[in-house]
Amino acid sequence: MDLTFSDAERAFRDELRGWIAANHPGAEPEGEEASFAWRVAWQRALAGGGWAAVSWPPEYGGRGATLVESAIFNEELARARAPQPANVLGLLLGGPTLMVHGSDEQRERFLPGIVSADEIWCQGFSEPDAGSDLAALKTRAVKVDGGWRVTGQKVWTSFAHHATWCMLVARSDAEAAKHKGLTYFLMDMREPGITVRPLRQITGAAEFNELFLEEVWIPDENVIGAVGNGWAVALTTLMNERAGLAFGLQVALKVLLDELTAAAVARGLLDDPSVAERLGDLHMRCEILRLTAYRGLTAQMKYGQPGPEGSLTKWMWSDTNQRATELAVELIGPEALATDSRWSFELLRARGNTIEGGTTEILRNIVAERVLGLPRLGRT
Amino acid sequence: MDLTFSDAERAFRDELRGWIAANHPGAEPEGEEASFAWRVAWQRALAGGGWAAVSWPPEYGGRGATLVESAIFNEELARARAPQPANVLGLLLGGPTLMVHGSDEQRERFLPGIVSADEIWCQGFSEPDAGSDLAALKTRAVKVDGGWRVTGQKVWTSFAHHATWCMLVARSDAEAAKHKGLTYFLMDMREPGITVRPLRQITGAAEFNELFLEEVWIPDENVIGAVGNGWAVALTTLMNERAGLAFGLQVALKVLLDELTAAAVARGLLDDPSVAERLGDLHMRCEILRLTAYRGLTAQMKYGQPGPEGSLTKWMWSDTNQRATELAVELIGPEALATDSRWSFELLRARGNTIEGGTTEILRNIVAERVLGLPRLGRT
Amino acid sequence: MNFDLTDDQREIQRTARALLTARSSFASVRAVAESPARTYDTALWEELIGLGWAGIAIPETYGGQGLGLLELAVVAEQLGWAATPSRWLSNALAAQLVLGAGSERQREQLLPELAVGRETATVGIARDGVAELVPDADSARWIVLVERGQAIVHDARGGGVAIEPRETIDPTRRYARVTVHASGAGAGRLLDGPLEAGLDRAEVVLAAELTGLAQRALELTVAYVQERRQFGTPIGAFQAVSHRAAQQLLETEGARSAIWFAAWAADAEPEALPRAAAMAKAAAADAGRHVTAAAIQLHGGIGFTWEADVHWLYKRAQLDAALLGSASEHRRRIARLAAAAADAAAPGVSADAEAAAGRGHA
Amino acid sequence: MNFDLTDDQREIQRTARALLTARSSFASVRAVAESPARTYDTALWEELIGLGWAGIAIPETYGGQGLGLLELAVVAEQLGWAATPSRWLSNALAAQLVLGAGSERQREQLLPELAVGRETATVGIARDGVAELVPDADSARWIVLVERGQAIVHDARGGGVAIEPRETIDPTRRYARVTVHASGAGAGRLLDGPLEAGLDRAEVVLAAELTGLAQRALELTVAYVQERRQFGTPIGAFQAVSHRAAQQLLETEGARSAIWFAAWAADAEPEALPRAAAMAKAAAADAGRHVTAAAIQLHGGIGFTWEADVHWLYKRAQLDAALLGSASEHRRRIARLAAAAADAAAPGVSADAEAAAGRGHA
Repeated sequence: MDLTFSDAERAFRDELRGWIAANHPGAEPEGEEASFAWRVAWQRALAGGGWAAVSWPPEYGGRGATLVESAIFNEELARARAPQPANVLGLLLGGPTLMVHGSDEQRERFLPGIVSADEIWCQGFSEPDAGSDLAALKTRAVKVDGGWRVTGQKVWTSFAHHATWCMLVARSDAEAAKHKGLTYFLMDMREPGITVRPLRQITGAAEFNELFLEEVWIPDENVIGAVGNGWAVALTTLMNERAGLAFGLQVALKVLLDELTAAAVARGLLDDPSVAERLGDLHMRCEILRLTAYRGLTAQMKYGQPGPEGSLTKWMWSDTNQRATELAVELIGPEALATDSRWSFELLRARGNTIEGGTTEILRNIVAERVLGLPRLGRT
Repeated sequence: MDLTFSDAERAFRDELRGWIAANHPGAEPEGEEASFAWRVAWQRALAGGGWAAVSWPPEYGGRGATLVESAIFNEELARARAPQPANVLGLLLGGPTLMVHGSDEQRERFLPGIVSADEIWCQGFSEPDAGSDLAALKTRAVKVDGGWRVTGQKVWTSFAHHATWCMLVARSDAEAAKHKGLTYFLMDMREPGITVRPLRQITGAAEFNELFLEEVWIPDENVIGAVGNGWAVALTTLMNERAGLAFGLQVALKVLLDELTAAAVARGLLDDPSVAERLGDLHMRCEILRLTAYRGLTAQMKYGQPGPEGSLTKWMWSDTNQRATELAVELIGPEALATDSRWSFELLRARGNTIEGGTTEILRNIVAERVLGLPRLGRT
Repeated sequence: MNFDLTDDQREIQRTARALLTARSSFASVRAVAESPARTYDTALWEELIGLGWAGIAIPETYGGQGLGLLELAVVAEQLGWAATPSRWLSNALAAQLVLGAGSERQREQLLPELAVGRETATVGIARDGVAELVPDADSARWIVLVERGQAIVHDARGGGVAIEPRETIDPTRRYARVTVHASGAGAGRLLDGPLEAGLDRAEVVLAAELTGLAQRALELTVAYVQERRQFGTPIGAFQAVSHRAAQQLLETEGARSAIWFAAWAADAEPEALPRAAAMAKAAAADAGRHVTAAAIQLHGGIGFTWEADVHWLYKRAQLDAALLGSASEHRRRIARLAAAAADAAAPGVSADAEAAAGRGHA
Repeated sequence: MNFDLTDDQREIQRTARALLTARSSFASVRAVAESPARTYDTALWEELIGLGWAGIAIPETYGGQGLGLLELAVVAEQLGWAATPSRWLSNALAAQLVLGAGSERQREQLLPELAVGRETATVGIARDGVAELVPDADSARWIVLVERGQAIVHDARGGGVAIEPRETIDPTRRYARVTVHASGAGAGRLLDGPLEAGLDRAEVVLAAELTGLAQRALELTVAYVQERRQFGTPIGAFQAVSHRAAQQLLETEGARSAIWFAAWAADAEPEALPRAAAMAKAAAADAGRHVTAAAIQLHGGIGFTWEADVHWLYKRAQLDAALLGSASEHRRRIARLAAAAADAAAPGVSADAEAAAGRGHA
């Protein structure tokens, strides 16, 4: 066991730190459009410095970073309170999926635009009636000459109004059983028939969208993997979803806890054992999250793919983040609930943590079934 | 709404208090045999004072106490730290079941012995493979001339080694579906073929027994209700199981919390907000348990039978009692874990609270299905 | 012994539920919450006055209905159930505080106008002369500020206090910061009755609203999980869902037991009120927050959207829980009272011990 | 960066598991626990010595194996997994305390004998000269008592301390009360190195045993719920069961992350040890108690019987959690260290702040 970074890793971190310090995009501007433009500019700066696609192989414009270096990248971004690049879904999900399942032509056509942020990607998986149960999706792709016509509805689509490409899973064979008959497409968001409607959250912000598709054209060459093999391709995307971000989320949580601790000290509340115990508990959980994420990383280095243990860190993080914001509100008192307090936003936003990217209920299912090997009702 | 006792109820309580003060059985003697004898003597004293079967109608030797008076009876016993009478299962379960489903002859034959503690009753429902799932029981009753021969195994049988009668549910029709084909018997514990084996708990005490039955003879006249109607008769018994004792358990919990509070004060720990919050929380839960139990009683007075809400108070009580014993151990420190500390026994005993008389998991099922009306998997 | 509402109380409950179902649907809550001015429905306010509910628990001598705190709690729970934007609660908190903590003269001065809804009032907990997030302070004539064991009634028209509207996460109600001018501090009138009794009564009202929020969140959840299907079955059939819904019921019913008892005790057994009120507020603050949070979770992604209605309940529960002392503070108070009661029961210890174990936060 | 055991460490883990599976089955645990004298298996003790595990983390200069605290934690976890009745832990706690908190001379005096298991020792936290429930004190030559920031080594043969065996709920280990005679107080030797470092090392060992208890409880549960059928299906298929088992895994793995890091840091990054040790003990105390309690619950009625084996784990977890400071105390310490670290990071604040934020309990 060795928890220190190697010289190479330290050099990577130091170089990145220096680069971020010199190129930090500053504070997020007001307004959704301005904010997105700011993140695009940030990604272009990253790309200019060779930092946009750190984990991608050099031949696709990446830096070929190791898993540990990728973790460091996410940690450092969070530590510097710099945002994720604008095309985070293309970088984390789209690119890696293409590298596994795409054709040479597709890789050549799409990967450069992902890195440069010239083409923004979004993800069209969830549907109103297929949230946790992806295989129940109903969006239908009908075969026509030279391509497909897609009709249906998607939801929870981040960046849809900025995106040029959508990773879309649709039912291409209505007769096949639930998991079969799905195909994974790249849909051009500029095609007619697509309506994007922002979906406001309880925070008041609209991070996500609904997507209404009516006979949207997708040419045959934009099928990823084989027709009917969409479930397997989608799993590759989902597998990558939980892997990379844990390190950044952990650091963001640590930053939040340190602020909360400072607020408690400033109010003289650390002498209150009840406050101290709850704060200490959160620091402990946050550190265990970091350590467990690194254990997962080690396992991934040894055995290849990320394992279902990634569900553990997502579960730990969302639970701890909710507890932290709840403690903040109790500790700071009513004024934390004013909209001009950052804590009020954090409190509301954290409620989504146990829902987005796999509800805690689904994560527990995954841990029970795939890690512990317990049976599932109806399959025994 | 009126939460005061009526004059009659107050008079009942005062009379009872006076009677208990004059007749208190004193401290429990060492040893299981001595302890049981002490409880038999206590029941005889109660019976002598007309207090043994408070809720039974006078024609069966009871006092015809109202539901409120029965609650008061249980509260006062607990407050005086007097034990339940020896034949508590006969008084609470057996008698009421006979009153609903028994024949006149059966009532005449059995009820007096229950009140006098001349005949002790036990309950043979649970089996090793039918714990929460009573309908899965396998003990078989085979019809023979004039009666039945019963073979099988029962478990969690309190008082089996003292009992003369056992409320036994057995499968009398192997062909019938799960809930059908059960019959409710009164089995004479002095018959040959019965082996009683004490079942030690994690506390070291043996409150329960295993019961091994081999071709045990039961005459036809000891069938309660109709042959094949055992499920319905058993439900009557189970319904009574959760009803009466909540008030006594609540008071016992309150006594325990008061002792714990005194221990905290004696150690100067009440100024520790963390301790104060946890203690305050437990007092709150304990009081809510009391109030909710009285709400349930009011509902029962209005609508007749006890409702599934009884599951709520059992659930609240077991949860709060476990928390209380855990806080005690933390608050008092390692010495609470010595066997000569009462808290060490309470800690271990409390672990059984969420299992015995319906596990918390089953209680939640009951609340979800019967109170909230939620569907059950596989029945939708 | 009858631990249930009387027929008359049930009738109030039914009337309130019917009125609010018709006049305070989530659509109308949303209309207020999404409007920049957050203007309350004045016609509804008139209707509440018309039913006598502005003064429901104010004695007849002061022009009220002369019913008990329990009747008031029944109305408060229903207004919580509907998340109704209304100044009814602020007025009720102030009236109950004055009723409990005011002198006879002060009651005579303040209550009659409140009892018929002709005057407006509210209550805030201040620290160094500043009370954050006082409900409806921007429209209140009388603002009662509690600080260091004293309650002072400020006349908003008197110029002794500054009022700044504040935006909070709960847009179904208006809140403002109230600051006492250093020079104007003497302008307010000290309530010179027993402050504890007044605060206890106000806490019970707030606790009742919280219980209503929990109740509605439970109802929305139960309906949703029966309808929403995933993996080929209503999600309410999964224990991960149904057991959490059962927990919602447990907490909601527990809070209801606590508020009913506290409200009843306030009038019938005042000596039991301090403990009962602290328990009611702590239990209802927990239930209000936990049950509404669980409702969001059990609604899944939909529950996290602005379009769904559960968030109104969650947000108001957060504010209600933070007003008039947190659940933690109330728990500490319960422990002090329990210790004092045990002391008092012990021989040789003064019976004043319980009275001495007052609030730590006021 | 490699957050996993090395092949050598895995080999120790495998060897320990194999040895304890063969020699410390629950049947043999039960035999000790049910015997009045609770006599440990001396052959097993010899075997542990033969493997060099008495001195596994004692430097070679003092006659030990010279491996790290992580190797020791690996062995401790396995002995917890098996709930082995053995004085190995008591000796290890004492050795690590002396290693961290003793002067060079004291180490030279005490460690060589402990490293080869020729001498026996233990550790207790005292209050007013009395330490309750000190593990294996009745057979210890050296008893280290920690009180008010000082650790004093008492020679049990010296007559300065009285030792009374105590029965506890954990019959898999012997415990005794140790009382310092007023007159004999001066007879002990003060450890004059940094006490914190010693206590931190000992805490990690205890935390490792707790993690092993949790691991075994999880394994027993997973096996049981796959086999036990109710309502026509293995109960492990019900989310009420499977989700709690998932929670068991979460807590066990979390504790393991914490102890591995703390054990590694003890040798490789000692400046990280105080925080890491407090986290390890708090997390493992929680996991040990919660996971074993859940195991009893998920075993249903069987889990509440003496015949089942889960209770050995639950009981020892209770004792382990209470030794060397409770989880609450460790959480407070974590918060103080976090505040001090934030202070230290702020400009103009002395870097001594973290060092000043010591234990409150010692």
